[in-house]
Amino acid sequence: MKAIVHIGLKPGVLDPQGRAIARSLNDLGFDSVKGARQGKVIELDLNGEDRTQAEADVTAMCEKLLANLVIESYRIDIED
Amino acid sequence: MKAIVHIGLKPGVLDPQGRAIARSLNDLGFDSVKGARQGKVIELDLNGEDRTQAEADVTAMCEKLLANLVIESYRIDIED
Amino acid sequence: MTKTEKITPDVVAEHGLSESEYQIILDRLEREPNLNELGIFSVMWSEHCSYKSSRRHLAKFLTSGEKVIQGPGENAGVIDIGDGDCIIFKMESHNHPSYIEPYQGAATGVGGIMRDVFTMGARPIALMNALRFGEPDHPKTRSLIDGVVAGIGGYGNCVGVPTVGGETNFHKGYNGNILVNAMCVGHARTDKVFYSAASGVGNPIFYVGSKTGRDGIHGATMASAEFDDDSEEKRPTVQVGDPFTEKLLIEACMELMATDAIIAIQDMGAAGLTSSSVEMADKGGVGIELNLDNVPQREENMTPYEMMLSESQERMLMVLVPGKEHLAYEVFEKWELDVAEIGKTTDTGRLVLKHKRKIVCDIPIAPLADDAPNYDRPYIASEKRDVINAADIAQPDDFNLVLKQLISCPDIASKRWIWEQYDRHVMANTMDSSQSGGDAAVVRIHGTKKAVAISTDVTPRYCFADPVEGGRQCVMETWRNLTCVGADPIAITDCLNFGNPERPEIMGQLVGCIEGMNEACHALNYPVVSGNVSLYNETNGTAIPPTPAVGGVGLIPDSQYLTAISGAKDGDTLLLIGNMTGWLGASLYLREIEGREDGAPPPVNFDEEIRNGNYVRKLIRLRRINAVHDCSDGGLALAVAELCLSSNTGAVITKPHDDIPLHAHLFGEDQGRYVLAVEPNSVNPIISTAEGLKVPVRKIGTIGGDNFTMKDVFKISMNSLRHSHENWLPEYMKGDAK
Amino acid sequence: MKTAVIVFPASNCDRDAAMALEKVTGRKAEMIWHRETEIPADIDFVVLPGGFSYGDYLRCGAIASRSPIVRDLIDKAEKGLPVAGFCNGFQILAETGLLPGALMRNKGLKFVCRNQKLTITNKNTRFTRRYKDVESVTFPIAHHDGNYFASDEVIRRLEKDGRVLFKYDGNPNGSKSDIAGICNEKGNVFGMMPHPERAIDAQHGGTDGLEFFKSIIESI
Ligand SMILES: Nc1ncnc2c1ncn2[C@@H]1O[C@H](COP(=O)(O)OP(=O)(O)O)[C@@H](O)[C@H]1O
Ligand SMILES: [Mg+2]
Repeated sequence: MKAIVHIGLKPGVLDPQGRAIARSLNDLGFDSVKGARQGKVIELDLNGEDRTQAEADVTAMCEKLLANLVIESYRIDIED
Repeated sequence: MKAIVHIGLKPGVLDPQGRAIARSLNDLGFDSVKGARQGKVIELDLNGEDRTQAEADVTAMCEKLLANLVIESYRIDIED
Repeated sequence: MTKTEKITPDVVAEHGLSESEYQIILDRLEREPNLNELGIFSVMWSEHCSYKSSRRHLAKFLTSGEKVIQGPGENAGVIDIGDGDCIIFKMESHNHPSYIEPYQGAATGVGGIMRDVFTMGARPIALMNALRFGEPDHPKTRSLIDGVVAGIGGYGNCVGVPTVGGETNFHKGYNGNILVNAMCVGHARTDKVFYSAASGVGNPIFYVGSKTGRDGIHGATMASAEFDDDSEEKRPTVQVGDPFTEKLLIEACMELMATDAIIAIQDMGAAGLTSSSVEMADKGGVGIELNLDNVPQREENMTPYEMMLSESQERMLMVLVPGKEHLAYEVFEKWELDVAEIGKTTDTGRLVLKHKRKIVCDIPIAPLADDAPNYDRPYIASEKRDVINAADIAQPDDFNLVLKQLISCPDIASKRWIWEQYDRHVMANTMDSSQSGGDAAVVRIHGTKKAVAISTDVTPRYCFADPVEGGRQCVMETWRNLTCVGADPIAITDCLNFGNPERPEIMGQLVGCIEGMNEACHALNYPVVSGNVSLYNETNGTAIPPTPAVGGVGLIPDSQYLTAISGAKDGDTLLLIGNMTGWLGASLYLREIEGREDGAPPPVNFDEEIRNGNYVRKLIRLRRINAVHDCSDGGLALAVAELCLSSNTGAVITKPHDDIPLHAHLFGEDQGRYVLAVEPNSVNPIISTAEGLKVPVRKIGTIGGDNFTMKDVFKISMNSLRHSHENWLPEYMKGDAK
Repeated sequence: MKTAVIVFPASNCDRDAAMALEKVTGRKAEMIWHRETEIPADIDFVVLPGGFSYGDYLRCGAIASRSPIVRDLIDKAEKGLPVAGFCNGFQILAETGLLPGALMRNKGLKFVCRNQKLTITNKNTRFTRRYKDVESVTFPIAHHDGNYFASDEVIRRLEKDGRVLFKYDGNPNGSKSDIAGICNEKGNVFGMMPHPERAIDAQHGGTDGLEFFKSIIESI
């Protein structure tokens, strides 16, 4: 099984990387860009077949390691 | 409109970050994790309504700035 | 690719081998090579590994001396600094990879040069970088700077070795071929230096570090191939560095080296497993048999060809003492690195590779290394240029403006934007670094009062104008820069960056520079102990300016005697040591102000240089000098301006009474000169002793105030000079991204 | 007086920290490998050194903060063991939750290495009390992710309780309220991005950091 974890900054946390990306895109002439945010995706290869179990495990991984809850929030997708 | 750009390392490119994450998850007792890869997502807020145009623009942004094509590949999703 | 693939002339050409080279392979093997064997010959005989165009000329270098423990031929050079301590150092290029992928190219360049140093048992203690970019207006320049600097910092900072200095030039000659030369300096105990010669028969060969992937396959041949507009397609050969693994590898190797388990050790650099195994076997006069199934692999279904040619980073090869294998397993497993026994030394003199129970390569080692092609390429010397008479160059109307233009021109402007991205303090032994803007970086040997001084220099303007004179000058300048911090210069490493050696005029530049450098080495008793050659730095037929970067290393026996550029105090007298003719040919002034790059470069007079330099060093050791800086780019005026900027003060210099035109007096680039700031009561003794030593000294002014002034000629506030000096690079880098 | 430095894979200021501790205590610091599970009971002060633990992968300090030794460190710190983290060590302490907030990418997005002037904002702590007559110090900084973030609420509380010990004079990285170093509620756990351990020697980085180490050592 595969789990895709999306991790992004919480609203209200300043995102200097996102801002720099938007500015560079504007500088390059992409005027349609109003804003940008950068997040990360962690793709996990998992043993086992049990979706519910996987979901519970990956949630625990996020809480324990993958996300820093002071500044980040996460979302999990499980794929077969 | 919104564009979501997923950027990941090309297959075969060393991903030390993914390896470190997988190992740390194993150390924390998550034995089901066989491997991990880390990529990034850039979320762009775009002016305009034209999907085709947006797709073309974002492709150009990826080629010019967002992705490092030497080692990364990308995928674009456009949302309304 | 399978080994049954037919070796057609196209396949041979794709491997960068000429027809005659292929013929030699056929003769030596007395049969057709298979593809694995061809691949191995091709990387071993590439310019990068075999030095086939430069070998016979490099052989002329002075390479030995009282302090030399190991000269060229090993992974790095080793010099003795007394008390059982030695310094191990080398410089290397990563030009082509950095142009294609600036971040990873520069990062892996730093990683590679560090491995050359710690492979010999030295803990890396300092990094330097010599960079050449195209003109600022070129569309690629900005993003190349951004990526290269981030890559150097990203790697060095993470590994925890301070990047303490370097140089950065810009010229249109590098538009399509930037130069990224990295130098690493390490410290070892003399009785714990490790070499790469395998020995014995039946000894186990160990692979340690990262797994092997398909990175950089054919990197070594790429680094020796000229660029054209299709180079973008060669992209997948770029390697990715992992400084985290490098750091673990250093610690693990140091730990294993503290035992007596290692017979020989060699990093896997260009041409990876191939060159490391062949070199170890060749040096030790033994054969090697490897079982490729045991090579730690990152990807599935890797072929022998791919494994042998991969340039995956952060890997080492070792020959161990039989019976001590467990030590290697313990140490490398502790550091969570891969470790595997992949073969044995043999008495056959052959390189034998097994894969899936088949022999996939069986070739004699001698022709791969020793008998590699060694060309005597035709060359023509560069035409001598006329000496420019300074009086023929119009005097500027506004000296204030000239000063501002020079202090802010790309080559002179502060490189703070660059070096603030480098951790210069980690390891807590940095005593002087880029931060002071001084001549050489100074790093203390941990736990001792000794310190080493390091400087990288070359003035490509001079080398282009006259390769021999430029060659003398670049070696001389490092010697002078080391002298400026009170060090005894000991030895150099070099990185010879040139165009296509198959063109006689380029070959002439290479031969000329080597000749000039070698003269300097002999005159100064300053041998070459390691180095690297990077040829084919051309794009669409245009070569870079000849750029033999030199890295000099010297010893400060007692770090209390350190003197730097930054110590000038208000009221100090400014002295100039050295002769003055007002040499404007090939000067920075001529290029930046007159837009001319002609004229013969300033000549180097070794006898004068030695007298002047030795005197300066003696004064430093007697603590007679508060600050010192040599006169290089931009001449006397820029030397004083830089010294004032660094010392946070101003100066008044006096108008000369001689017949040298004023602008030549101020900006001429006569060699062998130093500006000193000394206490007023030291002036007379300094001058009278100098007379006896035939060292020219004159008073040129006084330190102090908020301005840089020459009465009736210029007066410029230090604030405004500082602003011009500091602002160019950050403002430039703020421009459009990528 | 026994001190210890915890060594993670790719810690790279561990030796610097040990030198500083030895200089001030006259006794060699114990080096504790990250795989150990327990800090010896007789250790009086622990330093988490700078560096790039685990390559700074995922987030700076994140993986180190979950290592076996740090689990024990958290326990002991909660019971009052004095702990200081510099640079990567601060990032690790923030990741454990022993100190509030998080350290994000520098505002300028670049690694920044310079000599940084700091204002001492509370001299009434175990880590700063010897700076009696000193208003500011200069410590080297060298980091990529030193941009201190916490919610406005947390920042207000830190300021009110005097838990901000050092502030940047000229903010190099975008940290909220110019915060350079903070301590926990009990005042036994301290973290800062600058490197006091690189400022204990006149030949290298100056000596402004000595009083920092003397303060905490004296308090034990
Ligand atoms: N790429 C770089 N990395 C680190 N330091 C640099 C770099 N480029 C220039 N510097 C620093 O800037 C200062 C001025 O350099 P340079 O003009 O080449 O000095 P000099 O002419 O005395 O050899 C030196 O202290 C040097 O170390
Ligand atoms: Mg100089």
